Amino acid sequence: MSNLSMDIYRKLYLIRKSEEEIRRLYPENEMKTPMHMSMGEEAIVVGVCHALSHDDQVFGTYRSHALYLAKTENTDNFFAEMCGKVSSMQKGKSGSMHLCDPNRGFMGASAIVASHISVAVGAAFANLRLKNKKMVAVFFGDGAIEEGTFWESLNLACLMKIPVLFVCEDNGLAVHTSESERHGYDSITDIVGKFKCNVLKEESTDAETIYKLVLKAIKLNEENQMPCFLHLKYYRYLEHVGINEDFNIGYRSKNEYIDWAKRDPIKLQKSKLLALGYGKELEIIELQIDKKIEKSIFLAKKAPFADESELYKDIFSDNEAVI
Amino acid sequence: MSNLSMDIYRKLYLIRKSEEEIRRLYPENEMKTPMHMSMGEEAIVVGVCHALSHDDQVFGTYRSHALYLAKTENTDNFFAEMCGKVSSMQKGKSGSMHLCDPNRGFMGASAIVASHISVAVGAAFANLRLKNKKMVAVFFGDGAIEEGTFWESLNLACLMKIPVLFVCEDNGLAVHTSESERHGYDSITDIVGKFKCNVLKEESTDAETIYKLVLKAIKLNEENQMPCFLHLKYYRYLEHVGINEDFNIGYRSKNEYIDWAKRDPIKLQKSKLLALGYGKELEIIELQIDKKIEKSIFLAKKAPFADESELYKDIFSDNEAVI
Amino acid sequence: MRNITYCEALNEAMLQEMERDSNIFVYGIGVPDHVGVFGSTVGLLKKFGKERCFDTPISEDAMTGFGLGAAINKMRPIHVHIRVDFLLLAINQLANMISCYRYGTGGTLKVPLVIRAVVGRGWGQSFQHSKSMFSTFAHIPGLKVVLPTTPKDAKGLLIAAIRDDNPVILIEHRWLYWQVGDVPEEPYSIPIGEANILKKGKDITIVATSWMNVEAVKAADVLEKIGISVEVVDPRTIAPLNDEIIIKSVKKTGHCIIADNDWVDFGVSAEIATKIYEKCFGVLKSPIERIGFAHTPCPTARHLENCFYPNAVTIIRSVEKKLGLEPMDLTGESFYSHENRFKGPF
Amino acid sequence: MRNITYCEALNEAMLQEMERDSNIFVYGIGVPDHVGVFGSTVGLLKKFGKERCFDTPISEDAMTGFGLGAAINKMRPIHVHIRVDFLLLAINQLANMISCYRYGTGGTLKVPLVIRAVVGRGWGQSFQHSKSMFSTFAHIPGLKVVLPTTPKDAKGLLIAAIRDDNPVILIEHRWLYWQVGDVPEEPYSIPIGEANILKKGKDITIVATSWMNVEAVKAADVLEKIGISVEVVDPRTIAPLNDEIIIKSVKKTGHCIIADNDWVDFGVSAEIATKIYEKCFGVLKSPIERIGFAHTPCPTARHLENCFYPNAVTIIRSVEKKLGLEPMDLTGESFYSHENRFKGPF
Ligand SMILES: Cc1ncc(C[n+]2csc(CCOP(=O)(O)OP(=O)(O)O)c2C)c(N)n1
Ligand SMILES: Cc1ncc(C[n+]2csc(CCOP(=O)(O)OP(=O)(O)O)c2C)c(N)n1
Ligand SMILES: [Mg+2]
Ligand SMILES: [Mg+2]
Repeated sequence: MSNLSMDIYRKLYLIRKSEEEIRRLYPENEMKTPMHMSMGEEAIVVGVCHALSHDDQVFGTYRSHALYLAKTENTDNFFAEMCGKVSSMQKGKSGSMHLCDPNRGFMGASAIVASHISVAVGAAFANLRLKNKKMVAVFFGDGAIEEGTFWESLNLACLMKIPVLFVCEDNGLAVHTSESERHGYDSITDIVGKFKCNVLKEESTDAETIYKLVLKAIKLNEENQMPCFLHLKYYRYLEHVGINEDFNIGYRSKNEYIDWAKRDPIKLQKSKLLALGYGKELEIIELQIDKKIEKSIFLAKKAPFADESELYKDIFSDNEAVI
Repeated sequence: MSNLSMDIYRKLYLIRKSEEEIRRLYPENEMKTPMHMSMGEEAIVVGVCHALSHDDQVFGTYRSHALYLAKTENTDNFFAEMCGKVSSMQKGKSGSMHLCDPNRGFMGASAIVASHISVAVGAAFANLRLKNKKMVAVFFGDGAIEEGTFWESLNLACLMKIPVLFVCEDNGLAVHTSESERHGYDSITDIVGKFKCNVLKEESTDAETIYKLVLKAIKLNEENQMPCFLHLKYYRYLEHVGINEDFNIGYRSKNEYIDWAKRDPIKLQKSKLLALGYGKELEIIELQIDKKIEKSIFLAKKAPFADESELYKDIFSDNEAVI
Repeated sequence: MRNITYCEALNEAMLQEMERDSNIFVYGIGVPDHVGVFGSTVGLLKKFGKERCFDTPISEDAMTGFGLGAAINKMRPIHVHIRVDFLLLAINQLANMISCYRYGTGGTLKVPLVIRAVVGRGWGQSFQHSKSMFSTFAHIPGLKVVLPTTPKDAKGLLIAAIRDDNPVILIEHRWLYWQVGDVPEEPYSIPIGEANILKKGKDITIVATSWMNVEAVKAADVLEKIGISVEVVDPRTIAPLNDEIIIKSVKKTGHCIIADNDWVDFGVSAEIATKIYEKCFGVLKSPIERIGFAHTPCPTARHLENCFYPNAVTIIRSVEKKLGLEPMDLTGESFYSHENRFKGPF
Repeated sequence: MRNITYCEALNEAMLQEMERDSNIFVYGIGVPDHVGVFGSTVGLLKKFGKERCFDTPISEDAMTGFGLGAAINKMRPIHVHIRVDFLLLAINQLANMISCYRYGTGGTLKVPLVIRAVVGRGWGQSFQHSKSMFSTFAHIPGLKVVLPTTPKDAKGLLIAAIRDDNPVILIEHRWLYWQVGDVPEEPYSIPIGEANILKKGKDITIVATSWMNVEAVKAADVLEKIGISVEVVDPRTIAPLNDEIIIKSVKKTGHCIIADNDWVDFGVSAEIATKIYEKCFGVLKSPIERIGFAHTPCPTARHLENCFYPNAVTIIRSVEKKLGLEPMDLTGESFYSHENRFKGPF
């Protein structure tokens, strides 16, 4: 238990700290990529990813900083890509919105709302056929369920018994528009529950709670071969895109934030560990991570930009000449 | 009651007879348009349209012979368009798949599955804003609910409280594929019922039963301002496209047909009226309709084709010169 | 003389038209929020209420069909997309429904629908937020496609689009939003299907679309200093494409460069070039040069993005080559720099 | 020599490849039913079972994303659409996802995905079942677009597409399905990106796409009788477009007609024309003539449909005009008539 809790804390802290560094560095204008910050959602991605194995696969959205780090812990690539450097696997072509690291199971992220959901279903289908035991989890917001393709993908996975974890990260907002202005129903889980799909929901900001929920989801899937829809609430701390708070604008109230911040996922996990007497260990972990991130940022800043010819590369496989 | 029953019979007979004429004439190859026959679904369209007023509006699919005739009774235009003649309002440009007669509330038909559903929602929205009291009913098959746009449109209508009648004509088939191979759920009505939507369903082939159901739907809408989803079962008598039976192929059994044919909507209505002693009146009506259809076909055959310049007309309004 | 921005011009066009005709409404994702689609819809909610200015679920396909339905029932919808890329989810509605709805009803119904879609660069938008796609729209009979360049065009063409009884797609480059120009206060319309000469010249013709007109005019101004007289022609409408002014210009200059705000291959530049080649056959002194995006997905990193997008310098170098000039010294020239305009986040 | 139909050639290509590589699967609406997408997928279900040959819900968008997902996870999907028009529901997946997925992963993932889509006339298909749309696909970097004409091409190019590690869209005209030709029995591939001379000639070049090649060859045969020697060049692949053979031909003949199986404006004919004009500058003896669909939605009635679609006669008249010949007497010539092939219902 303490090992698990500690591992989870490590990831939570890694994510939060990385984003804090982004907030610090973004004004330098070296990261020329639109930042859709994860702050607030860390418990979800860490909880889910911790229940997955290294080879399991996830798909995310433009808001995938947390998911990327939870799955890969690859801060080197993360910061290199944010800075658009050649040292990143994508060499700056993708930026914050299209993170990926397939070798660690992060299969890609899309900035077209909901467009990656069917891709995840197809990926899970391939895993099923190839019998490689890889799970697939696809993350999307409460806005994505308004796109028809969500429903098509859900129907397909239920029909074909493809064991996808549909992870709906519900922050109640699409940009500045609240859920009640977008949804013609009271409860998405009630609806999805009528599909041949397992449905689980949670409002906790405790990553361990989410972690256990996902273990349950995986078990359910093994039992009845149905995909699982996980509906998880969280609060978006910052503006839709950008590194600032935006409570002054008036479309939401700061009090909501204050309520949620009381049970902030990182603080929550830390206080649990502190209560168990792990103060010293925490300090060490935090220090290690601070160093790791510092080094990643240092490397990212130091690295050169890709040669201009990179623009024309990696469009086609084995076929670079023909574009 | 007898007047109502008689009116309904008139429409049922008109539709069935018109399609029988198509079956007779199609082999002459003068109707160069793909026929998706309605036989079997007559109770639904007649029941619904009879509950609507002349100015109310309907939208249909490529399989809209019955709907068109139930709403408009306009056999002249119907046969003229089937034959591609200038005497049709569409002058042969549209054929069997894109019937329309906006002046009688038939607003168009689409051969891209589900693509007209959102259009109907928009049309109903306009009626709401213009406060013209026109109802809108949109007809689609059980295949259409697999398209994402169905879910988007449903959500929208529920969200905006747009009083559309969503009429799902469920024949259990999309071309040759049965529902169980396409749907990842047991009951579409259970799902839609979780939206802010009224849901009614019926398996009857009695047009009067459907008619009453629709009156109820309209009343419900007045009470709670929610759209209504009508789920209505029927059996497609003929092949997906074309004028023949196809029980020899093996994807469905003729026994199903035999069961349904026992309660064939036209026969059913007729026997009710006969039991009430309306034999004489029925004969007169049938004769009138036979004549009407005969005349329409005669006119259609006699009419010339549109001038070739018609190809370039009616693309833009007031702007024929610029294409 | 009243100078306002392109963005203000768009806003004013909608405001004045919505005042005139209560059947006009404007909708789309983010339309009524405080940002108002890069500012273009700001204030409309307050003025007209949420019955006529409203947000939507993220359902581009259905919301486009919705517009068609409202249009055939005598309303006049304006549907706004903050990026044209999202409109790709609604291509079926454009190509299979909207473009042929009137045709299929034998001219019985009209489709007075306006679709506004924003294109252009931002703060590293990458490959999913950087397409232009207007050549696809122009390819489909039954759609009108308009690309206003100046603030005056923005107002006049948007009003023309709103008054048109047919579907009109307006493509607006987000960098143009900050362009300032003289815009009459009263409502007016500029006919759809009329090109515009942005700068007169006699040595070479540059046909440019959307933002590339700004780059072309800048290039022309710079080249003027070394005595090269460039004519910049903005077709403004690409469907229907009226090529009269373009042809006249090329017949006069004998040289032509097309600078399109899109990929070159199978783009608008191909259609315009073909028309010019055909109608100026034997008159052209050199092959037409086409300038556009690199034929790659758009990358995020700024230095690669800079290689992806052409600009005034690309045009200047191309003119020099065409006219057999030595590359001029451009130090000291100040070109449009996005960086100077804003920094992130999007 | 073994003569089989284009349809059989497609079928054989899939069959042989699926035997070779168990990661290949084929899916789409109607794929496993007894009709088998105009016959092209018949027998695959029986041979490979429904794990590798399956039907889908009517969900083009999701089923396209599904193919992408399977492809990046090392399967090799073939997605079949009985009409290209339905693919319009999945343009977002093509343009925003499939075309740039590899690019966005820095070349880490491959997308070996084949999309087969049928175009062409039927029994009054009308405006929603008659588009071609391949110029849009060709416009988007990252997609390969192939249009096989002969049975031999059908097999060789489909096999090449299946073996390609990149997304390839195959456009098949349904009238070509009945074309008969010599097709080697063993599996073979024809390189994507190579044009093909269907008939050698010296007086004029006709560049044609898809079905229009059949019309062009027919026109050439007829014109031969009056001593006109027509060269028919089939690009076969339009993206990436390799124009070498085309240019060589036009340089030789000096005259060119492009007959595209699509609308003319903003279509493939514009790109090909532009390339020719540019590379044959000063060599062309006359402007290029473009032949394609009328710029209208496609009507249903046969006599109007006949005006909408060009054919061999259109080409013959165009050649005559270009070469300054009197219109020849065509009585007695028999041209392809769809009516003779089949009557309805679709
Ligand atoms: C298809 C599409 N439409 C519109 C947008 C613009 N957009 C970007 S993010 C967003 C809101 C999405 O909300 P949600 O799915 O809840 O995710 P969140 O931002 O809350 O994480 C919108 C509308 C887009 N990216 N893609
Ligand atoms: C978007 C789209 N995909 C595929 C098709 C081909 N298609 C035509 S009818 C049909 C089946 C539709 O089934 P359903 O909605 O149940 O209507 P029914 O034919 O049973 O009346 C299909 C798949 C189409 N027309 N449109
Ligand atoms: Mg959200
Ligand atoms: Mg059905």
